Amino acid sequence: MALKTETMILNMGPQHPSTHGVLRLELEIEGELIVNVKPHLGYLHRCFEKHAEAMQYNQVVPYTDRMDYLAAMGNNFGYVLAIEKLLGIQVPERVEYIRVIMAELQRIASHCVAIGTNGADIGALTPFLYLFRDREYILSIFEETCGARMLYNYMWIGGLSHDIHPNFVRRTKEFTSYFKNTIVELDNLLSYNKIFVERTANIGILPADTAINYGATGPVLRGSGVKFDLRKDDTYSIYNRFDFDIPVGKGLQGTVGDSWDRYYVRVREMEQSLRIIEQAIDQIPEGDVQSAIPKKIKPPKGTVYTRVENPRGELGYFIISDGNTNPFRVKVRAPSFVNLEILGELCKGHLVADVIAILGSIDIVLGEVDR
Amino acid sequence: MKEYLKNTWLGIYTVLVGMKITFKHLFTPAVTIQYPEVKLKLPERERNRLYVNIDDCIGCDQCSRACPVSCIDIETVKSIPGEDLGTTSNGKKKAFWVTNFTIDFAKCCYCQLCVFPCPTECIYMTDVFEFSTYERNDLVYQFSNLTKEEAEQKKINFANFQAEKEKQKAAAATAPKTENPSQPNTN
Amino acid sequence: MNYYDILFYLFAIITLVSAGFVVTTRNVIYSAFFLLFTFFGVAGIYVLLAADFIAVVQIMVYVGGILILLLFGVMLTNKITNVDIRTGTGNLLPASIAVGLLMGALVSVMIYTGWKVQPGEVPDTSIKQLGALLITDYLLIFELLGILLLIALIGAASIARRDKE
Amino acid sequence: MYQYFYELTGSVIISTLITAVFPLVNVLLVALLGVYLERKVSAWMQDRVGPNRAGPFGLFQTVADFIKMLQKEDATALDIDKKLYNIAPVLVFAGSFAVYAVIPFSSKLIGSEIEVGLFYALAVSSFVVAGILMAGWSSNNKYSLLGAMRSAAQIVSYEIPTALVVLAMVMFLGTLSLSKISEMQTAYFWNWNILGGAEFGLVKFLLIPFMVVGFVIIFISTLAEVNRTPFDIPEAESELVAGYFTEYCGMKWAMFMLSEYGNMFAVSAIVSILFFGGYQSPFGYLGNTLGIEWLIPYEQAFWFILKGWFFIFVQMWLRWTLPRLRVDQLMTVCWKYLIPYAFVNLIIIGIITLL
Repeated sequence: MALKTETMILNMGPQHPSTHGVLRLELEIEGELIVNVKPHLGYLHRCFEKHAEAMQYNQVVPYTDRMDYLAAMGNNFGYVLAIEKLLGIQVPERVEYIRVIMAELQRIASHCVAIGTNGADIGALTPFLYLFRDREYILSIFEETCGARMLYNYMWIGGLSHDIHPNFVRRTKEFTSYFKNTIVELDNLLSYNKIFVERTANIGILPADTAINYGATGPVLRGSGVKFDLRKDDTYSIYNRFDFDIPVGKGLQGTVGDSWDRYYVRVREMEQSLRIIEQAIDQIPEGDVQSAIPKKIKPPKGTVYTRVENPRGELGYFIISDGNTNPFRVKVRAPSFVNLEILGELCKGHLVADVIAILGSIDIVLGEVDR
Repeated sequence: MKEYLKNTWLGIYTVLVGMKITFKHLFTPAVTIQYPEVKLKLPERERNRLYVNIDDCIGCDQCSRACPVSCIDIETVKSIPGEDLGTTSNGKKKAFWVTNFTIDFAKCCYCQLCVFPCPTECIYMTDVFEFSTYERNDLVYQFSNLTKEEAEQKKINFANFQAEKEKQKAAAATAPKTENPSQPNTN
Repeated sequence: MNYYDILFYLFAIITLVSAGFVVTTRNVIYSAFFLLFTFFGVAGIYVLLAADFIAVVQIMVYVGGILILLLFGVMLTNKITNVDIRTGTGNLLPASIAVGLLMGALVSVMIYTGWKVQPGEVPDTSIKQLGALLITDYLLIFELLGILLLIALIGAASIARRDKE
Repeated sequence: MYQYFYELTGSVIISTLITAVFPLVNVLLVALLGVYLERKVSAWMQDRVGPNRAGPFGLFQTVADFIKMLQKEDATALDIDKKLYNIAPVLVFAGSFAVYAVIPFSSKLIGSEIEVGLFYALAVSSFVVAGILMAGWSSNNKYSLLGAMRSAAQIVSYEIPTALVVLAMVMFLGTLSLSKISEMQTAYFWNWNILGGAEFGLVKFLLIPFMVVGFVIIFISTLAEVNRTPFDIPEAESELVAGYFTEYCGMKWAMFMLSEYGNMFAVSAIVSILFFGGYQSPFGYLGNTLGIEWLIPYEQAFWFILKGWFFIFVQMWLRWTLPRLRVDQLMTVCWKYLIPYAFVNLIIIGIITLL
């Protein structure tokens, strides 16, 4: 006796509390079991790449802020590195140090949101608010330094828009010592909570080879146990001067590469970022942060590809210059976009509620997916 | 069976640990800032609404060109000899009437790129962030201190001056060929 | 006519009218929900008969259990997005004849049986007697019913667990 | 309650009115204060301030919300089933309100002293299930339907551990009447059932751990029955938007909220009656010491409401601490953990009671 069952199409989004923006997921479900997931993109498309062609090189920087708006410093960083490579500029030491500290602070802030929303999607709203409270601290450091809380336009080609604020070192040190308590609290409140573990462990298992084949990067790849971090493996700026570890998923609560591992890698990465900041903050040399900024940015003909380790993974800029003041083409390899492709693979055979947990653990930012 | 009891224990224990943490927070003071009553002291580098000190503006249009979203709109008219525009605070001589200087804050992305090229430091970002309006057009701020009539007058003056010059040129050269009269300078 | 009568007729009307709708309405979901009111009316009548325990059991088992399962079944087996869940009422004539005959038989039994009426105190509560009877006089039936339900439970579970080909 | 007020006022009409209106007022107050407290508790736990604009400490926030909701346009979707859609909130509220008929607020303030009170309280909650299914189905929305299905499955399943613990308690106490259960745990807090009941002896001390287990089980399963976190999956905001009441707005939506908070108090009341002495004061009565007889019922009502609110607070505390379970894990917790434990507990309590 074969029972005939029909699948049902459930539209999740674009207006849904936990699709992290205007993502539309077309879920094909059988009861509550997922048969297929189709993400529909483009609701937030703002033509970044096309816009960039009409901009002068330095005018593109504020646009890069708006891609991954939770990690704007990292976006700036990748772009300015690309243009500096094209121009052949060596930036002063001070700038390098400040850039690394900023990028790591931004990584913590971004992971705060990622972890918080992952928890909030699963129902734990309180850790989400604790993390936002602490993210606010980082944002106010940024605000004091460059005047903006979210869209910084801080790293310029060849330098920085402002030197660090006199309070910067003190406040950053305060933050690093304070934030360690938050991580302990977060671990007790959320990471090891039995319900949270049950909801995320063994859910959305991403084997290492699948992750590599899909081109996943960042915590998604490292959650699968692949020790790959551009800061170490294709080192840029001055990351090779610091001593830090790359946390990878070990399957402590379930299988390697499950949602919990992806979540936990982020928590441990925050600790490593704190380590980098603590090492860098005392070594900032004196100097002028704007001395290397070129008067007119007119790179020679050529192409360049640089990649940086953004909180969400490998952020790559491919830029073609035709010798003009405007870039001929800017192509962005957005980590969220690439990581989102895996969603369909991960969700198959899980329940509707798991889609949320998996999506939260992939941690996408729609501004970057759609650009 | 061992797994079963362990799960039960972990379930109860971790819940109690979490409850302890939230209970502790029940008595920690709130971090909220009661916004309209309490306002944070904003840092001096705060990037909010732009302000243009029009007395110092020389109408060089650099800010408008630096703007990635083209929200600054400047129209200038060359002064005619005999008009005294005064000098800017850092001693530059002004040569243009700024007949129109509008910034559309609905477009502005607060990137501060316009501030750096300014030779007289007359455009800068302030810490004013409360300027919401009911009309989108109210967000277009006019910074020029000339009234519409004055601006028109300046344009007419310049056109007259130009025409005069043309005439003189034509008379002086007595050549049949005339050059294109240059338009009032907008760039 | 006292309060008791008014309440009795109220519950009787609720029961009968909703039972009528259960049979006649063409929308299966409506039938199921009308069944809710039928059960409720019956429970009310039980209360009026001083059988409070039975009344509560009526609500618990029929409303809380059977009706919910019924609704589950109806909602899950039909196209859930489509409101049109309708049944035809075929065989109207044979059904009414059969029901009429049955009703006639029941009514005649009711009228012609010599009921033994024993006047006496209405018991304060029926739980104690019920409990005592269930594990003394009717123990065998009670146990058999328990086994029957267990078999049904195991059967349902094994059908539900059967792997798909 | 009727009797008490009849003796007090001597008027049939007034005492009938009070008897009828008192639980309703209580439900409304519970909902109003409950929503306020929920916001405040969540705010405090999250280092926020919470509502503080309307009235002193924001006390009138929920009143303001209520007025706002009254004024709201009744926007409904096009393809809903109008009749069922309109009945559903009423049915849900009726189900949760009906429990209040048997809850003894004090030795005098009790709607109906029926013998099967405990059983009745469990039974009428099935109307809530029917109402929820009705709401979910008639909304003609997939999210609502999934929410309704989950909710119904959840409430029906969690009735079993509840019933098992209640059964153990009934075996121990020998009555189903809520007021009698309360009466049995009189005088001081060591007579409460959680501490082994009123009779002193070896049995009392043997019972204590099992009573605690029973209390934990019934507390968890009543949490699930009223759809509170970590069991709030029917209305799981991040998955199903708002579950079965996604399509509702204005006062109809408020009815669901009202019944949720009404239910919270009702289950808190039942838990406190079963294990924490119901309306009994933990340290004797001021009325007895001072010799003021009429004060005692009011003192009892005070203690009862205090206990009810304490458990509501614990429910909120849990809500703002824990993530929510998944649908199948919810069933796992119920069938694989709570029911076996409840069964073992039932048998052990039975054996100890026989001693």
